[in-house]
Amino acid sequence: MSSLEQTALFLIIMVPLLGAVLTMFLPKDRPGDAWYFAIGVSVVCLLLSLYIFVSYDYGAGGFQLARSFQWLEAPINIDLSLAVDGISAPLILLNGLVLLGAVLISQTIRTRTRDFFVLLQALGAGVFGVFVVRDLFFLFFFYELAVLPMYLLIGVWGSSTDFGSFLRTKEYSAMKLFLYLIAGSILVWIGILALYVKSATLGTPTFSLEDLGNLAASGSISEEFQTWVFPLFMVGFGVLAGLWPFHTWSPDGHVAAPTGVSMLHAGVLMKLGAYGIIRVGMVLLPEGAENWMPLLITLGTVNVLYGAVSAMSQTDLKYVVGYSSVSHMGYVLMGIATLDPIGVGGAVLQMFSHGIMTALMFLLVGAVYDRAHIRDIYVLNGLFGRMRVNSFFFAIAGLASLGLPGLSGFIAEFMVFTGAFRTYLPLAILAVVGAALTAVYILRLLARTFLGEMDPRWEHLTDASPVEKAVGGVFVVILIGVGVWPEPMMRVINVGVASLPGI
Amino acid sequence: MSWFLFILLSFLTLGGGLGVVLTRNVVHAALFLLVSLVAVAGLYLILLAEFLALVQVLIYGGAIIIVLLFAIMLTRSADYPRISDNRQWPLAGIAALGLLGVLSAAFLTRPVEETQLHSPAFAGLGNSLFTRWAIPFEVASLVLLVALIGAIIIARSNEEER
Amino acid sequence: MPELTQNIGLLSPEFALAGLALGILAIDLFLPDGKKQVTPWLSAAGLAGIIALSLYMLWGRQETLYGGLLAVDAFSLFFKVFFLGLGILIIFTSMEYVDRRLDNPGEFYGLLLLSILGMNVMAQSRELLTAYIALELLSFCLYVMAAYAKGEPKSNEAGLKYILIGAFSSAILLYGVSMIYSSVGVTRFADISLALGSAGDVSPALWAGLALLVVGLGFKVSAVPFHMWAPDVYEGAPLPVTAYLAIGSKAAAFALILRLVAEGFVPAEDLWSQWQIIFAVLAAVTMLVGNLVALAQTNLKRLMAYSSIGHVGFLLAGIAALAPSSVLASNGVMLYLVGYSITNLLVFAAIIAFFNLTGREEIVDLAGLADRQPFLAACIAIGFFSLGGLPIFAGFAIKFYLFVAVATGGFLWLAGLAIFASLISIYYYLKVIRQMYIEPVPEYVAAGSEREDGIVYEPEQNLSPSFLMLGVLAISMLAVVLAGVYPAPLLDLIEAASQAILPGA
Amino acid sequence: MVPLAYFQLVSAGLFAIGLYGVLARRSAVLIVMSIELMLNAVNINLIAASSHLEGLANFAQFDGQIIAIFVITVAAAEVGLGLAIILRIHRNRSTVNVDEIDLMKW
Amino acid sequence: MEWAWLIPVLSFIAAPLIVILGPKLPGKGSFLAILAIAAGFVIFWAVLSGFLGASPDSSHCETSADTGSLVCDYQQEWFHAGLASLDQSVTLTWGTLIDPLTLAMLGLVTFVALMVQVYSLGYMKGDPRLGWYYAVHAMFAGSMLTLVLADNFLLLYMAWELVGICSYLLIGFWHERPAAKEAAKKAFIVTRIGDVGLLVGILLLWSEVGSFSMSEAFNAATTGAMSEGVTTTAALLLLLGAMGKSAQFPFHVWLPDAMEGPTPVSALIHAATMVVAGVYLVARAFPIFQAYDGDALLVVAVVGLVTALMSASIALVSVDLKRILAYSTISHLGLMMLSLGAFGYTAAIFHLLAHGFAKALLFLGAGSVMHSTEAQDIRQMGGLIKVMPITAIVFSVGALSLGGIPLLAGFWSKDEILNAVSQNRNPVFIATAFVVAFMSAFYMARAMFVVFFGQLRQGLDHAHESPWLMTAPMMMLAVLAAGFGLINFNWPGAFPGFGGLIYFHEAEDFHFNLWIGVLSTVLALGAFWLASLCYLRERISPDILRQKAPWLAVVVENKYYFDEVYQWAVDRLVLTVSGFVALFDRAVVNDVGVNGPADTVRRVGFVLRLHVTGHLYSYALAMVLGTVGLAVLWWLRSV
Repeated sequence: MSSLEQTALFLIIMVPLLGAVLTMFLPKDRPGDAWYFAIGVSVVCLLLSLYIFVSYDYGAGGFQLARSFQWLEAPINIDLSLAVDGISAPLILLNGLVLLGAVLISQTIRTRTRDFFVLLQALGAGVFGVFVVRDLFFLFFFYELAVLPMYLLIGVWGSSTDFGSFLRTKEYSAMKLFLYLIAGSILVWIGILALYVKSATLGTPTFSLEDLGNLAASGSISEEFQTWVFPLFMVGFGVLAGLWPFHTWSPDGHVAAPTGVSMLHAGVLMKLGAYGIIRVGMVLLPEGAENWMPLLITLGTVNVLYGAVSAMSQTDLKYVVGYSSVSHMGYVLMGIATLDPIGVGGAVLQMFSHGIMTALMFLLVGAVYDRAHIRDIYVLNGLFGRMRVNSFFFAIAGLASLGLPGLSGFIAEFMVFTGAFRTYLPLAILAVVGAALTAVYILRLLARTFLGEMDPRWEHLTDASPVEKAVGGVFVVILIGVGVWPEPMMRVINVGVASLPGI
Repeated sequence: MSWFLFILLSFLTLGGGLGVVLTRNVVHAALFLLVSLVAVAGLYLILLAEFLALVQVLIYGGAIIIVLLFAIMLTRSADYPRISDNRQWPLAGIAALGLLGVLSAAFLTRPVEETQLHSPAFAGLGNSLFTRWAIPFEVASLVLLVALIGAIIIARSNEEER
Repeated sequence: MPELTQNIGLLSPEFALAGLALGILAIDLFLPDGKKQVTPWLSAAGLAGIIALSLYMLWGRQETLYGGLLAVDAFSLFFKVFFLGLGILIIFTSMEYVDRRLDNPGEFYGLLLLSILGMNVMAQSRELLTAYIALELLSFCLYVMAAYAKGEPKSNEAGLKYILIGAFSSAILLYGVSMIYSSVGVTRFADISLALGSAGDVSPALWAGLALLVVGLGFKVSAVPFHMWAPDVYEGAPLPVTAYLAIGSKAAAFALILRLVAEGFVPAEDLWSQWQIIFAVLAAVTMLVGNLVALAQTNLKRLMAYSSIGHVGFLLAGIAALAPSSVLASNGVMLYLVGYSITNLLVFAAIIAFFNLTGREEIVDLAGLADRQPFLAACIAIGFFSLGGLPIFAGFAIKFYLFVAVATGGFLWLAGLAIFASLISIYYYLKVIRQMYIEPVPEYVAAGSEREDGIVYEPEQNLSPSFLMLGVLAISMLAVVLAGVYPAPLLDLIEAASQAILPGA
Repeated sequence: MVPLAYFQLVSAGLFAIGLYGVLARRSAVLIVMSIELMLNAVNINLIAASSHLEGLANFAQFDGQIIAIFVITVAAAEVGLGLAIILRIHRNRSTVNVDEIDLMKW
Repeated sequence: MEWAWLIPVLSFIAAPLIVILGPKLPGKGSFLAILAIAAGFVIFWAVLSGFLGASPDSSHCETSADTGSLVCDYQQEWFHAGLASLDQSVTLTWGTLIDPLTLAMLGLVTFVALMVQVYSLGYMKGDPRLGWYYAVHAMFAGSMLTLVLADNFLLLYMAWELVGICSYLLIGFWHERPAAKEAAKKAFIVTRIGDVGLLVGILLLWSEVGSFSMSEAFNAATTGAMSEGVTTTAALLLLLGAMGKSAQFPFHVWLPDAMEGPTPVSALIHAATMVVAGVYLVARAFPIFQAYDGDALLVVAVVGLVTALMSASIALVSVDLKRILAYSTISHLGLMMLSLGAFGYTAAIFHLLAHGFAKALLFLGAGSVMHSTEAQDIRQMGGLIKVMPITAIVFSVGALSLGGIPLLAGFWSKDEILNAVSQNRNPVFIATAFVVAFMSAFYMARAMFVVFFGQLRQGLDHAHESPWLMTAPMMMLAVLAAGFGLINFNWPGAFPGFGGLIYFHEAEDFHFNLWIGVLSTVLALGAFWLASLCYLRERISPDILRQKAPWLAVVVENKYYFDEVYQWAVDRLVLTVSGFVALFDRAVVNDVGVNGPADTVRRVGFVLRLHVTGHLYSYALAMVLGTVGLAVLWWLRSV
C-alpha cells in the first residue's frame, strides 16, 4: 500500500479532475453514461477519502501522507505540496461522502447532463484540492476552482423563486453568489500577496504554508502586520463561510441551485471558508487572529441568531434550510474564534456534521420540489402521508440541526458552546439561545410541511426513490453514528486542533 | 540678419499655422499650410540644414500640398462652407495653450548648453543614413509600400461596391 | 562600420519575412481569382519556416547590431517566435472570414506579414527612431487592415479614426523624441539611461519629452486616457483584424515598452523609483476605466476592446513594478502577455467562427449558443473564465504571477486594485456566458435564416465551424489550459528573455 | 545667432497650433493638415537641436536630421493613406465631417 | 448492578428494530418494546437487590459525602474533546450512577412504562402507525431511564432532550389533527426555552469544576470550592430547565395542550415520568440547591407554590377530562417542588412516586372512558359506572388517593409534604398548601362524580368495558395507588421505611403530625362532600361562583390568559422581529448592502462609457489633457 500512501492525496485531486475532462468526451446523446461515469469517479474519490481518513495516524499527529512537486522555481517559488492533518482529514471524508451523494442524486438532471457532471466533478476536485494542499498558491487555486463551476451550475440547472412581490431569479442568484465568492477571494488574494511580500522581506519569498508557518512560529512576523492582514483572510474566507453581513449570497444561491449542487455547496463548499480561516488565518497570523477573534465571535453569534430568526419567517422550504445554514455556520465561526481546543474542535466537527446534515436537508427538499414543483410551506402540507421516508429523514436532519443529542449536531454545538463558554460567556449564552430558536423554525417547518392533514393535491406524490433513500439513509446513519460515538472523528480532530498555534 | 530672418520666418510659420486652423475655407487652409511649410524650410536654412530644407520644399510643397488639394477637391461637397470648428473648440484652445505652457516652461526653465552652429556634411549624412540607419531606412521603405498598397486598396473603387 | 555586414545573418529572419511578404504580394498579382486561397497557406508555411530559421540562427545569441540600434538576444527571439507563431494562428482564423467577406485577400496576408515584421523589429530595437519606424510599419498595416472592409461604413470609420488619432499620437511621440534628443542628444535606450544616471543639471524638456514618449506608447497599448480609439476601431474593424489588434499589436507595443523601460529607465534607479508611481497611476486608471466601461457594453467586439483596456492596466502595473534587481515583474509581464494573447486568441477564434456562421456580433446574438454550438460556447466560456482569472486556465496563473510581482515590487495597493478590477471584469464576462448557457435559443435561429447581413445560409444547425477553425480552437484551448496548469517550461524561456533586458538581476 | 530656445519656442508654438487644429476642426482633411503642422514642429525641434548641439558629450552627430528625414517620410505616407481613407468615407457616406462620423460610440 | 446500563439500552435497541423490522413482524413489532421494558423491569429488581446488598466497600460504591447515601458509579469513556494531553481538554463519559433516588425512579419508570405499553396494546389497537408508536415509546423509555441513571450532567442533558423529542413525537402522534401538531410543537419549544437555562447551568458548572461529573460538582458546591454566587446561579439555571420540563409556572402552558396525544402517552409521559424529570433534577442536584443555606430553594418553593395554586384553580373549572388531569398534574408537580423547596426531599420523592402511580392510573382510566365513549368533555359523561364498572372503580381509587383520602397512598405523601412545609417555611406557604390540598380533593371528586356517578347519560349506552389488556394494567396500578403508602412506614426489623432509604444526609423516620393529618383529612373529606353536593346530588349549583364573582370565573376559565399572552408575545414580538429581520435582510443587507454597491459600479460604468463620444476630436482632447497631466506629473516626480 505504500504506493497508495505516496499518491493518495494527488489522486484524490486528479481523479475528479480527469473525470471531468473525460466526461467531456462521453457521447452526447446518452446522458445516462455521464451519470454512471460520475458515479464511478466519485466512488473512487470516496474510497480514497476513506483511505486517507482511516490511514491518518492520530497517534502520531501532524501532517501525513506528505508529498511535494515543484511547480515553479525561483524567483517565485511555488510547489504543489500535499499533506493531510487532523483538521483536513474529516473534511476530505465529508467531501467524498457528499460528492457521491450529490452525484447520485443528480440522476434527475436531464438537460445537458454531460456538462453538468463535468462541472460537478471539477467542483469536487477543487474542494479536495483545498483540503489537501499546503501551499498558498494552490490553496487559492483550488479555492477558485471550487467556485468556478458554481455560476453555470446554478444558472443553467437552477430554479427561480417567485415571492409574489418580487422574483429571485436563478440568474441573479448565480451572479450574486459567484461575484460574492470571488469578491471574498480577492481579499484572500491580497492577503496572500501581503504574506508573500512579507516573507520576501524576511529572506526567502515563499507560498509554502509550512515555511510561512515556521516564520510565524518564530515570531518574525510582526504583530502589526498580522493585525492588518488577518481581517483580509477573516472576511475573505468568511464570505464563503457565510459570515454576517456577507451572507446573503448563501440563501439565495442555495435555493436557486439544483439539489446536488446545493448539497455540495452548503455541505462542503461553505466549509472551505472556515477551513481557510483556520489553516491560513490562525496558523500564519496567530497574533492577528488573537486580536480579531472578539469581532469574529461576535459576528459568528450574530450569524447564529440572525440566521435563525430570518429562517423563522421564510415561506420557502429551501430558504429555511438556506438560512439555517447561515445560522449553523455561525457556530463554526464561533468555535474557531474561541481559540480554545474544545471550541475549535467543535467547529471542525460542526463542519463535518453540518455538511452531512445540510446536504441531507437539501436532498430531501429537492426531492419534494422535484415531485410537487413548489416549495411554499404554506401550500405544502402533510407530506408525511405520501412521503414517509422522506419526511422521516427530514425530521432526523432537522433534529440534528436543532442539536438533538444522539445526533452529530449536538456534540459539535455542545463543544462550541463549551469552548465559547470559557472565553466569551455572554456570547455563548446567546448561542445557546440560538439553538433554541433553531428548534422553533425547524419544528415549524416540520409541522407545516410534513405533518398535518394532507392536501388532496399531494395525493400523487411518491416517496423517496431508491437512490434518495440510499443516500439519505447513509447520511442519517452517519449523523446518528457520529452523534452516538464521536470518538473516531474526535481523536483525529483533536490531534489536528492541538497543533494549531495560539491554542 | 539671422534674427530678422528668424522673426520673419517664425511669424510666417506660426501665422500660416494659425491660418490653417482658423480659416473657414478649406482651400485657403491648404494654402496657409503651404506658407507655413515653406517658412519652416526657411528656418531649416537658418539652421544650416540645406538638405532638409530642400526635402521640405520638395516633399511638402511639391507633393503633400498637391495631394491635399486633390483630396479637397475630390471631397468637396455642399457643406464645405459651413465646415469650421466643432463645438469643443474653446476647450481645444485651452488644452493647446496648456500644452504650450508646459512645453515652453520646459524649454525655458533650464535651457540646454549649446555650442556653435554648424552644418553637417551632406556626405556624412548620407553615409550615416545608409550604414548605421540602414535598417530603419529599409523599414521606412516598407512603410511607404504599405501606405501605397493601402491607399490603392482602400481608395480604388471596384465593381462589387454598388 | 565592419560589424554591419559580418553579422547580417542575425537579421536573416527579418529579411526572410520581408521577402515572404513581398513574395506573397507579388504572387497574388499573378494568381487567377479562383486560386487566391493558396496565399494564406503559403504565408503560414513561410512563417513556420521563419520560426525554424530564427531558432536555428539566433538561439543563444546575444549581440547588438548597428551600433546599438538592434539587439539580438533571448528577449527578441522570444517575442519573435511568439509573434510569428501568433501570425500563423491569426492567418488560420482569418482565412474563412477573409475569403467570404473581404476583397483583396492576397494583400491582406501581405500586410499581415509586414506588420509581423514591424512587430519583430519593435521587439529588438534598442533605439527610439528604429522603434518608432517599426511601430509605424505595424501601425500602417493595421490602419489599412482596419479599413479593409471598405464597403462597410463602420470599417471606414474605424480606419479613419485609427489613422487620424494614430498620426496625432505619433506626432506627440515624435515631439517627445525630439525633446529628448534636444536635451541629451541621444536616442539609444542605453544612452538615455546613462544620461539619466548622470543627469545632475538636465533640462526639464527631458522630463516632458519622456512623458510625451510614454503618451505615444500609451496610445499604442490604449492606456487610459489614450484609449478611446480602441473600442471604435475594435468594433469597426473586420473581426480577424480586431483579434489581431487585441493580441498582436498590444503584445508588440508591450515588448517595446518593456525593453524601453528596462533598458532606458530602470538602470537609473533613483529616477525610476520616482517614476514608478506614474506608471502605477496610469495602470490604476486604465484598469478601472476599462473594466467599468466594459460593464455597459452590448457589442462583443466592443466588449473585448474594453476588456483589453482593462488587461492593459494590469500589464502596466507590471511595468510599474519593474526593478533593477529582480526579473519577477518582467517575467510577470511577459507571462501575462503570452497568457492573455492565447486566451484572447481562443475567444476571438470562437467569435470569428460564430460570426462566420451567423454574421452576428452582438452579445445577445449568442443566446443559447451552448445548445446551438456547444464547442464554440465552451471555447468562449473557457476564454472568458481565463480572462477573468479563474483557475485551471491560463488567466489564473498569469494574473497570480503578475500580481505577485506587482506586490513584491512595492505596489501592494496596486495589486489589490488590480484584483478588484478583475472582480468587476468577471461580471461582464459572466453576462456573456449567461447568454450562451442560460438564455434560450432565440426564435429566429430556430425558425431559420433571417440574418443581419442579408446573406442567405443554410439553417445554422446544420453548420459547424470549419476544421481549420476547430483546429485553432482546440490548440489554443489546450494552450490556455496548459499555461494555466503547468507554465514552468514557458517561464524558463521567459526567464532567459528577462535576463537579457535586465542584466543586473 | 539665434539661441536654441527660440527655435524650440517656435516649434512648441507650431505644435500647439497644430494640436488645436486637430482638436477643433471638423473636416477630416483639415485634421490631416493640422497633424502635418505638428510633425513640422517636431522637425524644427530636431534640426535646431542637431545644429546647435554639435560637440556635446556622446552626441550623435547626424541623428537629428536623420530623424527629421524619417519623420517627413512617415508624414507623407500618413497623408497618402489618410486621404485615401477619407476619400473612401466620402464616397460611402458623402461626408468628411468628423462630427458625423460617429456610428460607433460609448 | 454493573449491568444497570442494560435497562435503557434494551429499549434503545428495541426502537430502531421496530422501525426497521416492524412492518414484517406480528403486531408491527410492538412486543419488542414490551419485552425490552419488561426485561428492564426485571433487571431493575436485580439491580435493587444488588444495591441493597452493597456496602460502601464494594467496588465502584461509596458513601457520598454530599448526599449521605450510598452511591455506586460505573463509567465508560465516551469521547475526548481536545487532546487528552492538553490541560484544556475534557473527557466525556457514559456513566451510570445508582443510588436510592435513581432506584426509586427506575422502579417507577420501568413499571409504569410496562403498564402503559401493555395497556396501549388494547388502546391503540388497529392504529396504522402502531409500530412507530411503540418505537417512540421504546425510545422514550430508554431516554427516560438514561436520564435517571446518568452520572454526569452531559448525559443527563442528552437524555433530557431525547425525552423531550419523544414527547414531541408522541404528542404529535396524530399529527393530522392540527391541535395535536401545534401542541407537540408548543411542548417542545416551551421546554426547550427552559433547557437553555439547563444547558447554560451545566456549562457553568463545568467551567467551575472542569468536569461534567455530578459528584464533582456536588463536591465543589458543598465544600465551598464554588463561590456562593456561582452556586446559586447554577442552581437557578438548573431550576429553569426543571421548570420547563415539569411545567412549572410560567412554563406550564404546554402540558394541558399536550393532552392532544394518545391517552396512554399522557399517562406515561405527561403524568408519571417525563414531567417529573424536573423534580428529579432538583432532587438530584439537591447538594447544589441547598448549598449556602439553600437560597435557591426559596425560589423553588415559591415557584412550586404558585404553580400548585394556579393550576389547581384551573382544574376546578376545566370541563375536559384530560385537561383536568393535566392541571392536576401541574398542581402536584408544584407541590413536589414546594416540598423540595421546603427541604422536604424525602417527601417530594415519595409524592412523586405516589402521584406517578395514581396519575398514571387516572389517565389510563380516562383513556378507557374515552376509548369507549369517544368523548372528552365531562359534561357529556355521567353514570358510566353502570357500563364500565372496572374502569370506574380503579379511577375512583386513583381519584381518592390523589384527593388525599386517608390511608390511601396520596394521603401519606401529601401529608409528608405538608409536614415539611410547615416545618421549614413560613405560615403563608402552609396555609396556601392546605388550600391547594382542598382544591385538589375537590376537582378529583368533581371528575369522579361527574363522569362515573349519577344518571347514565343518553347516548352512552353503547359504552362498554375495555378489554382486559387495558383493565389489567389499571388494576395493577390501582393496587399501588392505594397501597403504596404502606412503604412509608417503619416496619420494625424488616424495613426502615421510605425515609430510611431515600434521604438527604439524614435518614428520616416516619413521622405523623397530628394536626396536619387531621386538618388535611377534614379538608379532603370536606371537599368530597362538597363536590358530591354539587355534582352528585346537585344541591348546590356549581355555577354559584360564576354568579358571585364573574370576573374571577372568567379569568380562571381562561386559564389566567397565559396562552393568550404568550400567543400575543409570539405573534407580536417574535414573529414581528423575525419578519423584520427577514425584511432587513432582503431590503437592507441584500438590496442596499449587496445590490447597492453592485448597481453603483454598474451605473458608474454606464455613465463612464459616455466619455467615449464617438467624436474623434474629443478622443484627441482627452489625449492632450492626459499628455499635459502626464508631463506635469513626470516633471514633478523628476526634480
